Amino acid sequence: MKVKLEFSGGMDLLFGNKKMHEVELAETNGKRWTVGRVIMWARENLLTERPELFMKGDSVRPGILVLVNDCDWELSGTLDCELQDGDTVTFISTLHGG
Amino acid sequence: MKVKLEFSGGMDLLFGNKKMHEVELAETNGKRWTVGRVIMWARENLLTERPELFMKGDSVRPGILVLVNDCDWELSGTLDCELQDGDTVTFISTLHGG
Amino acid sequence: SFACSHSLSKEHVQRYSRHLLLPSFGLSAQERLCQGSVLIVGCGGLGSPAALYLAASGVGTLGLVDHDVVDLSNLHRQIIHTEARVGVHKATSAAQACAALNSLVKVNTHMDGFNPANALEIVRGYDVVLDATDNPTTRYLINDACVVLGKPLVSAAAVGTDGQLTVYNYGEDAPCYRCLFPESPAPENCSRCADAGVLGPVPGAMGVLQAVEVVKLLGGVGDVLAKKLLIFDALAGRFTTVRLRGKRTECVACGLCPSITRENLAAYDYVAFTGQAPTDAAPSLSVL
Amino acid sequence: SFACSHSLSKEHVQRYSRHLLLPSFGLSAQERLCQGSVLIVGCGGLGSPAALYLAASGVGTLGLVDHDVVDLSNLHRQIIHTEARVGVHKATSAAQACAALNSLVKVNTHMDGFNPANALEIVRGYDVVLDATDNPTTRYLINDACVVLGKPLVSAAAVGTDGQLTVYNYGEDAPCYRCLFPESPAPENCSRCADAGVLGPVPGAMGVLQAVEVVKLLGGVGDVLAKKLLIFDALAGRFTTVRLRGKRTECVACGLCPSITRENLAAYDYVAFTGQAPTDAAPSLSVL
Ligand SMILES: [Zn+2]
Ligand SMILES: [Zn+2]
Repeated sequence: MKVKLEFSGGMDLLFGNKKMHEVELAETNGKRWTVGRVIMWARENLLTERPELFMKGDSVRPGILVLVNDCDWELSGTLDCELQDGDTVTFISTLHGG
Repeated sequence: MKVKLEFSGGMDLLFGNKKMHEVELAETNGKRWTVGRVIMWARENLLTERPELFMKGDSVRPGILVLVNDCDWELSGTLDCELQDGDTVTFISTLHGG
Repeated sequence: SFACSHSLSKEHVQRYSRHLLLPSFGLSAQERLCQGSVLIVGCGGLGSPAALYLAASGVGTLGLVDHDVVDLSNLHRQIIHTEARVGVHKATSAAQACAALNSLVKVNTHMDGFNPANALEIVRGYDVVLDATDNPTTRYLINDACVVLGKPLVSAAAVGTDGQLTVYNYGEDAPCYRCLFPESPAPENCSRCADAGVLGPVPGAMGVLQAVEVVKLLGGVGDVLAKKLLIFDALAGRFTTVRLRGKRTECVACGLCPSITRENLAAYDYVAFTGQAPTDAAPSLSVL
Repeated sequence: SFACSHSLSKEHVQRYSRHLLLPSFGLSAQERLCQGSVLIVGCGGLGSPAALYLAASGVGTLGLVDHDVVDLSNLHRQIIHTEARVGVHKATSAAQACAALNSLVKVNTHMDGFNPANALEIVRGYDVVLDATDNPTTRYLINDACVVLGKPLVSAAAVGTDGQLTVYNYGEDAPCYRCLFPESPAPENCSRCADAGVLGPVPGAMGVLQAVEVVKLLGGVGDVLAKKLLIFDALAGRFTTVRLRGKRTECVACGLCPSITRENLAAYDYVAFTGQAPTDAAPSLSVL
């Protein structure tokens, strides 16, 4: 399954300075790819800097917005949201400066 | 066949003050729907004001940009571009003010 | 072609003629704008263009909040100030610029910054609030004050080459800041202009867009950017709009059983909640 | 952490510290910006924020072109001017504001407007040109001057509640204004701010975004908005980016056999070509 992982608002600094990652996720004994699993996978496979700024427990740190196909993940089940081939998951660091 | 016709940059003033029109185009003896045919169809069926500001000859007036699925129609054959179900054709009036 | 009875003077009509000519705005929206009031919290990178464009557009009353003075390192993006006003209080400096541009607008300065003790008293006097601050501590406070007093909050932020904008607490179902971020980000998750830098015109773009939203809100025209987040990536030259959740029923500010109220807001410890002082302190420049 | 040998003074370093801290910009981009020059044609709705943000950001030289004086009806959107400067030449008024904001920037005023006789002489002295004018006649002239002299052209426009922005004549394949519009629109197809009205912060947003593109272009960072058109619909609160054609080989300005050249541009009759005088005249206000 192919999905796009996008990092915005400075999150890209933790992921090799790259905003868009197109990744292939292998089927593993019929287990579905949820957003929760993808977060773990991204930490293992894409994260290059300061992992403590990305995750807290089994989710993302407070202040990071997660979007599935440009919609807030609260609208689709947060960690349990099941991904389809071609979906985009976006991680946005909320900005506070002005 | 369903297509979306979008009018922007003030063009909507000629089309009932409506920016987005979702229209159903009937199949007529196997004749394909080109952008050229859609322009004629929009003039007959959607235009409400000052037709002289929309067309010149069998095309749009100079200063109007035409897009097919957010790409300049020059990239897809202008008047002869054949439309598919679900396509969007956008007419943008170029602005000059500042 | 305008009705004979309206509240605009001859000078208003001449000054705002380009708004009056606009079919989608016109006389009645301009009258509403001229009767409306906006509070701008922060006279920095976002507040500079927002204050200038709202003064120019003709809002009735403009409130300007800050606690700091103009510094030379502000001037690469805070275009409402000038070299001659370095060292002057930012609210005073911004008020001078607004008055020079449009003397028809009433400008109030709030010189003590925005804190739990003065928040409700200040916000009460305005129709709309614009968050142009630089730290999460003040952002939570502004949010809560707007929620308990029922004011829409036009919020933007910019760091580096990125910008974000949304309108909180507007209409029936739109979320507040706490609905989106019930738990405060840790200090190390908050990159700030003073540490991370910011490209000057990026807060500029976001601040002007905040003014656009306020003009629509007060004028009663167009679709307000509530339940949506507008994201600007200046390096890519790209804007994206994403769909946000609605109100959270369990939100402590705007939910069904809120624990933050008009009565107890002044006693809430925002610094303890975020773990951060309400400032965006300058870095040491010795390394430069 | 910066190299010891760079061209910035201590005052530059302090003033631009937030740019120097930015990993994607930093010292070398700021040095290029400080050595670069920009010509802004038109000190109105687009030129006001563009000039302020480019002066603030620290471009080396800023050229300001206009031919008109400040009018009260300009002040709802032309935020670089003030009530006290109504009646003053717009280039002079804008230059005063830029100098007050950043005295490190060299500001040139070009007081006679932009016409076929002076176009090449003016454009020759700058690295980038920003089209902030209000009529198609001057827009074709600016385009042709940029093409024959090989200058990138950051072009924006705003009318009503709509805005547009693109960069012409940049890189190998990007089109020029004539590639997109080989035939001039008829006068009745050109709605103008003076007739149609314009919402004040809309040209504001487009002008700040022009400044963003110039900073990227001169600084050598990010993706420049060439071969793309950015469209702003302020009422909907929405930005769209669309893909434009490349250069037209038969373009009379930038094509394979151009008929417009450095030698003959001054003699080209732009008014005959567009059928319009190069002005955006004010409407009669008697109806108001
Ligand atoms: Zn809430
Ligand atoms: Zn060309």
